[in-house]
Amino acid sequence: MAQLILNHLTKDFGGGRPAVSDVSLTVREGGFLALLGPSGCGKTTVLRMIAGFEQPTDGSIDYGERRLSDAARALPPEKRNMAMVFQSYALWPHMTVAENVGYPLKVRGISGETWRRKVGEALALVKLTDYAERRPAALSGGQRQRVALARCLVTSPDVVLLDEPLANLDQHLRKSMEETFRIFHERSGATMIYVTHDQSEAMALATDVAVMSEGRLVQMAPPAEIYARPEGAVVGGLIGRGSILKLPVAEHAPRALGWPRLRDAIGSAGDGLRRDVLVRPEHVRLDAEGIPLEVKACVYEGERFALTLVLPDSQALKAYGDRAIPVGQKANFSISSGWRL
Amino acid sequence: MAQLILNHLTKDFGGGRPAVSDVSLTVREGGFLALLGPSGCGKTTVLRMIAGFEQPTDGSIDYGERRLSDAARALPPEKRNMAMVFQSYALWPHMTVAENVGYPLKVRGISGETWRRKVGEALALVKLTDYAERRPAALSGGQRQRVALARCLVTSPDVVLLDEPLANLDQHLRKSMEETFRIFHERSGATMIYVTHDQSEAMALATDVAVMSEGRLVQMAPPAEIYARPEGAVVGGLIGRGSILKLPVAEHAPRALGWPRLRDAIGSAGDGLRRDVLVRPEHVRLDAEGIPLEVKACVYEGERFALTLVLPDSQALKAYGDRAIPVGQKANFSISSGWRL
Amino acid sequence: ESLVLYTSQPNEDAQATVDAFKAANPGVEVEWVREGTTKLMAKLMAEIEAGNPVADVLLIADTVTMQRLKEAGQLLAYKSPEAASYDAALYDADGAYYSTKMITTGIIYNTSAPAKPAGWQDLAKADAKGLVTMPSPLTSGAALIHAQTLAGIDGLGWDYYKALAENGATAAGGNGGVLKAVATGEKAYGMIVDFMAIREKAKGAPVEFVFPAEGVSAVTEPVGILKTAKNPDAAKKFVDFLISEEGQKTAVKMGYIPARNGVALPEGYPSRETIKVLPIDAAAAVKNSDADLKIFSGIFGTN
Amino acid sequence: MAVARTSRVKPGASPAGEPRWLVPFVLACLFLLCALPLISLVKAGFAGLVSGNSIGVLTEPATYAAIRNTLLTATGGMLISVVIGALFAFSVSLTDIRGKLTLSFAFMLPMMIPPQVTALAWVEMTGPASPLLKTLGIAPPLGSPQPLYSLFGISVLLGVQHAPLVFLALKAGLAASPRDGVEAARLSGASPFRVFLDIVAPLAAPGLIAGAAIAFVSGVGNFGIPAILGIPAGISVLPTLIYTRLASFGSGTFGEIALLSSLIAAIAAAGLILQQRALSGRDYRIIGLSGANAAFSLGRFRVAVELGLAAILFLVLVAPLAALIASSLVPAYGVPLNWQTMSLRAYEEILFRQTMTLSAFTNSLFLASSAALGLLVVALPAAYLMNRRKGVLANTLGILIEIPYALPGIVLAVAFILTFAAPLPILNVSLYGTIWIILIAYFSSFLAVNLKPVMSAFLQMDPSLEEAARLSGAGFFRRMRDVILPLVAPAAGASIILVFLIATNELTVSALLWSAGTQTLGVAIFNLDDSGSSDLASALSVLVVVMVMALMAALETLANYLPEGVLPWRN
Ligand SMILES: Nc1ncnc2c1ncn2[C@@H]1O[C@H](COP(=O)(O)OP(=O)(O)OP(=O)(O)O)[C@@H](O)[C@H]1O
Ligand SMILES: Nc1ncnc2c1ncn2[C@@H]1O[C@H](COP(=O)(O)OP(=O)(O)OP(=O)(O)O)[C@@H](O)[C@H]1O
Ligand SMILES: [Mg+2]
Ligand SMILES: [Mg+2]
Repeated sequence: MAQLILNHLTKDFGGGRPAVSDVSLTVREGGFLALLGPSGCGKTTVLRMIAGFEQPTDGSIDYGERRLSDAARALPPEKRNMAMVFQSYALWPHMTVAENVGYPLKVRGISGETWRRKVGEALALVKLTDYAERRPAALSGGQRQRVALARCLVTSPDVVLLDEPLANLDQHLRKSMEETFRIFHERSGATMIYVTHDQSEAMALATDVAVMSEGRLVQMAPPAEIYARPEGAVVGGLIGRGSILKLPVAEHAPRALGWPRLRDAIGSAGDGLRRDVLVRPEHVRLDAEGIPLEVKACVYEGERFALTLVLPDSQALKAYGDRAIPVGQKANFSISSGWRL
Repeated sequence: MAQLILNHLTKDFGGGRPAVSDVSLTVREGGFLALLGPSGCGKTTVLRMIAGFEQPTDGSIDYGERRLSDAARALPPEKRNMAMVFQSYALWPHMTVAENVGYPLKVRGISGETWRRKVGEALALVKLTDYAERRPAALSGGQRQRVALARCLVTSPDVVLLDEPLANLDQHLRKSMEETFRIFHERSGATMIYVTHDQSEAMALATDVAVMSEGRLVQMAPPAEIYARPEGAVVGGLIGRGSILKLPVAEHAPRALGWPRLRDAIGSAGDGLRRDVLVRPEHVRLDAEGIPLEVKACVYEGERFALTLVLPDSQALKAYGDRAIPVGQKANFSISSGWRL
Repeated sequence: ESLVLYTSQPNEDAQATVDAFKAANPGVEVEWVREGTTKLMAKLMAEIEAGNPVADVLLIADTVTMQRLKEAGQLLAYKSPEAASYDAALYDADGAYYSTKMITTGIIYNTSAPAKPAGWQDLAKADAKGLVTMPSPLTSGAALIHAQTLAGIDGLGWDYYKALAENGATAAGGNGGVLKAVATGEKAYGMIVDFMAIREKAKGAPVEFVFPAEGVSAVTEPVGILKTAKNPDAAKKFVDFLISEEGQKTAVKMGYIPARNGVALPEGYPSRETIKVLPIDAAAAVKNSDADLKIFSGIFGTN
Repeated sequence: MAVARTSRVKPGASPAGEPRWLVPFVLACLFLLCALPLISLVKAGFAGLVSGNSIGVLTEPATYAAIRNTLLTATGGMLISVVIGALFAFSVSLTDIRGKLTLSFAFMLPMMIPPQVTALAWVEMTGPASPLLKTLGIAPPLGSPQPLYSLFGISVLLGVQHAPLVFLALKAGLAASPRDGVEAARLSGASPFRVFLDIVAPLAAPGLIAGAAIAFVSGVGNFGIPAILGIPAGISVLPTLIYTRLASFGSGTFGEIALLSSLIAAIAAAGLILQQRALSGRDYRIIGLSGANAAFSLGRFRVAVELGLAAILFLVLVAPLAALIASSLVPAYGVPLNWQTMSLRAYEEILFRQTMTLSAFTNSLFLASSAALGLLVVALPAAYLMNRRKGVLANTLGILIEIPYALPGIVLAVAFILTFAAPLPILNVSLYGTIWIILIAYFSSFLAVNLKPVMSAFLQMDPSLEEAARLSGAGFFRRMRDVILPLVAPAAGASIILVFLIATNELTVSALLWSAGTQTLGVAIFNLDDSGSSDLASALSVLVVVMVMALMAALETLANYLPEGVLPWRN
């Protein structure tokens, strides 16, 4: 086990803006990094460079003392002892489910009883024991994804790369797979890099969260920190479901803003420089003492209602409610905290 | 516009259990049906039968007065005026993004300026205007999915079939796509059938939710009803993140259970027949008046902490907390409501 | 002892020749390769170019090619004791090659043809318009000699070929092609080597063969030894055998006109005296062959 | 190492996935098989140029006529091959016609019937002696001009002869057409025909273009058909022109054939550059899973299509085969077939008297199967490499591979004699005169045939399938065997069958390279026919067709034990 170091990593496919540019980060020994970012920001490309399928146009990748890739040379993927779940699954159509899953073992010379046992375990993990003899073409989308998952976890890789491994699974399977990852991570000590769009997944599993945007690394920090103290509008907008308000806040004001300051800022006229302030919906509360805001939309989400409120200067603010509030009605809300980006 | 009627629909691929069995449901005129269910339960197969790619082995599909499919005959897909987002995207690798999106228009004989305008609009909707001339192979996963989406919405189909259309998109894009669906649905009045694993999505958009399990239809109801009054353990377990507790409740007790009844049931010894009771985590509150429960796990989720509590008889109960509670510590909780399944 | 023979004889004949030779000379192994003269020469020339010719003995259709090889210095001079029984015209004075048989070119016609030709000129007549075919000199060595022979005869000459061309005659690939065309009725008349037509008629094909009144051209299927032969002794034995009385009788058995004086003709041929063989000068023929080919091409198109 | 550098500069290139020896290995093979003989030819040609005045051949009008005719017939033949081959491939792999297995099986056989037989059968069928036309009373008079003796006739025959090449190249590619892509198009409202035009055909384009290219190149280099149909009509093409130059062997001959051969090479190369243009800039990779076949239902057209296919099969297979059988049963040309004239004498002679029959069968079987299987060892790595390292080098290699196939067999054979007649250096043994030189020449000649289908299969493969195998730790050989080979198996199967069929009947290359004991079937048949034993030649041809059918039938019975998709006549 060792650190995985990306050093000024850049990849240019040759059309306009580079897909990845100048990404430097270090995944601690046995760390669990969640990689977040909007669609097309370069996450898959970073994973593919770590796996060795793409050669960086600049920068380098090291694993501990060992140089994995730079613009001149690259260790071939088969020598890296990594495993990956592909966004497109990449199952082999000519092999059965069991053969797909067992292939990395077979390559490592494991066969017979051990092979059967390990494949059986991996399939049990993803709840596909009954499907061992099927071909991928006769599986549902989620089943294919689980086969890819089982194939990834069947060996003991040093680094595990997961590209949206749970996108096609329902919530419950997802939770149980998360649990699987957690256990696998603890047991194997492998470095894991996890690309996902589901933040609660990322927050729950990761030791660190890295956020990318347009090919660049914007922030990297432990989950709680990145949620509580995001840097800049990109991260603030991406992590959680907050609203970014443009409010006149003084420059020397603290970054964490309480209700008095926020109330003043919202109430004040349009004078002074306006700054981005992030307000999380869970911090917006129905409060008799608050200011009256109009409800513009109210959407049922099962557990609760997602409200869209309108500030006096017509900026939108998201909030949650336990019950439906008719659209157009006003109610008093307060904001317990905000974060200056 | 007309009703879409599935009548005892069955599909058997010939290996063991049928993929879909005896599904009967009616989607109201211009309705928006969300189809939920665990991986491999037959959702995609139902969509494929509606689109006309698979012929039912039994039962029939009608659209208004018109018979679309039964075991003997089937109207070919190109005559159905439907559109679909495939779970696997099904983009054509030899066409550019614009050509992919514009193909349904081209087939309908639309070309020239109108074609360009409509394709441009569809691409703007999914925020891919800059990628019009790329080929699918040079797109990221999420971008591919958005192309599939744009292609689906570019014409005015009678029925729109969406198979996990947002699985690879980040939260924000997802929200904006949901908005797109809502607008499209309102404007076109098309019947929409939406397969998803994301319940909040389903709840927010659908006029009806249907839950499938192992090829069968388990319940169909409007979102609020299915969330509040699920039938049976499958639906209860699938919709929302509730815990299903086995509690000794009297048969004649109301289905909605309040805190006093629940406290008694939790407190009582193991006598009497135990029944499934669904408890939603948002109904579990830190409450000085409550009963002390040990915290078994506490996972950060950004917005809040997901807690796993242990009942005295060691059943697990999920709850949310605003702050972390150290694992192993006890705290007083009350349950504001439960639902007998 | 062993011997490598390159020959353009038909398969069955080549086999029979080799068998007869082996019977007469036990202990000599013969490997033989059979190809059309053109291919055989291409092979041989490439071998020579690469510096490793394989053949010892060459038994090919026409003297002209032999003469060309002789002039290129590729042939071994060998004076065979059997030469005494031959016309001087039938072997090279230096002993570079010896004729082994006479293959004449005459006229073949389909039995359902409108007329029965008796001479070359009949093929240029109106009732044969579009019905005549002949082998192309570009494909067949015998055909080149034939053309050169007729071209050198007063009253025929290249004008005769021009008349044929105007009459719609075609020049098909080899003798085999002519036989097919006439036997299947695609054409009514053709120029062809004697033995092929006579043999085919014997098998029942609806064809007749005529020795034209003006005379026939002849190739003599000469045999020669390559200078680079690895087994000159066996090669000499082979040459001696072919032109010996016994060897000539073998040729007769196969249906050829023997070259040696005093050997009887095979079944189906008129008596030797009635066949008028038109003369040809081999050395001149070699010198003029390129020019003649061009003339022929000029008359019959580019092929 | 120039290779590695070009690939690194190219954006989007992935780190080299192949072992270090692969590039040298492929380059060495290609040098030995493709470049070396050509170099020998050019060397000899140069000497010829210096000594004779062969340069004059370039200014002769005959040469220009031949170039024009070559282009016309090769293009015409290609078009006809593409139409017929594509019709069969599409009907058999994508529609619900009946008897697919039989149709595909039968459609491969025309390649086995020597072109001269097909030509002759057609000439007979339409000529004055046609039993059919005679019965109908509409037989043309004796000596009527044959419509097949024309550029058109040559094109038609070339087209028929090479249609199976297009069929096989295309069918392998169609096997990979993605089901969901077709479905998405139908749901877009496209009729099956529209789907075919817009989705299936473009995705099958690599196969189709490969098939067209191979048909074009085959047409450029074909000697047999223009020799039979062109010479009587005074139409010459480059291969027949070369042949006639060989006939008048002189000091300048090597110079002339080298010059004419380079004209052929240039035409073939031009065709191939066109092909590369057509393929470049397109991406045919199937994303994600594919493989399920799309079936179009023909409805009421089904019977019409079935009848059409049967009619084509009758023309290209049944009629020539019947003619072949008929002429093997009568003693000579022109003898009508009836109970009196019919005899099995020819078969008796071939089977029990001619000693060369057995050795010709063994030789040809050995040569054809070794070439078919052995070539994969070269073709697979070469296709792999050329697909990974797209660019100028790959394109150049592609053309180099194609040239030996385009050259007339006789030129290639001469080139091989020039190269190998002298004993090999160091080893001091001579390959010349052994069967091995024929085998190497076959390798050289048929590499292009073998490579084409495999290349187009690689073009369609989703690269992540190989990537997943690499990440599993599979080295080059391992993933070749476990992942890549099974995925290209249908194409590889088509390649093997193609080469086998062509090599079994091969004539002109072996004609110059054989020697005692190494006679091949093609040579045996040709020599029998050439020396007037048409009955024996026909009998032997019939036996060859029967043998091949028996072999294919044997494979068919083993189908369940073979990897899926390798038998090209199966779906
Ligand atoms: N072609 C096929 N042949 C045999 N079985 C199939 C085939 N396609 C699907 N199945 C099986 O039918 C069942 C239902 O598949 P379907 O694709 O409808 O599931 P799904 O509900 O869409 O699941 P997911 O959410 O994972 O996509 C699965 O168990 C699957 O394995
Ligand atoms: N082969 C390629 N050629 C050119 N551009 C490419 C190629 N592959 C990806 N790109 C572009 O590079 C950018 C980054 O792509 P990447 O696949 O890394 O995104 P991603 O972050 O994984 O997105 P998603 O969440 O949608 O999967 C995208 O804009 C994409 O269009
Ligand atoms: Mg991605
Ligand atoms: Mg599905």
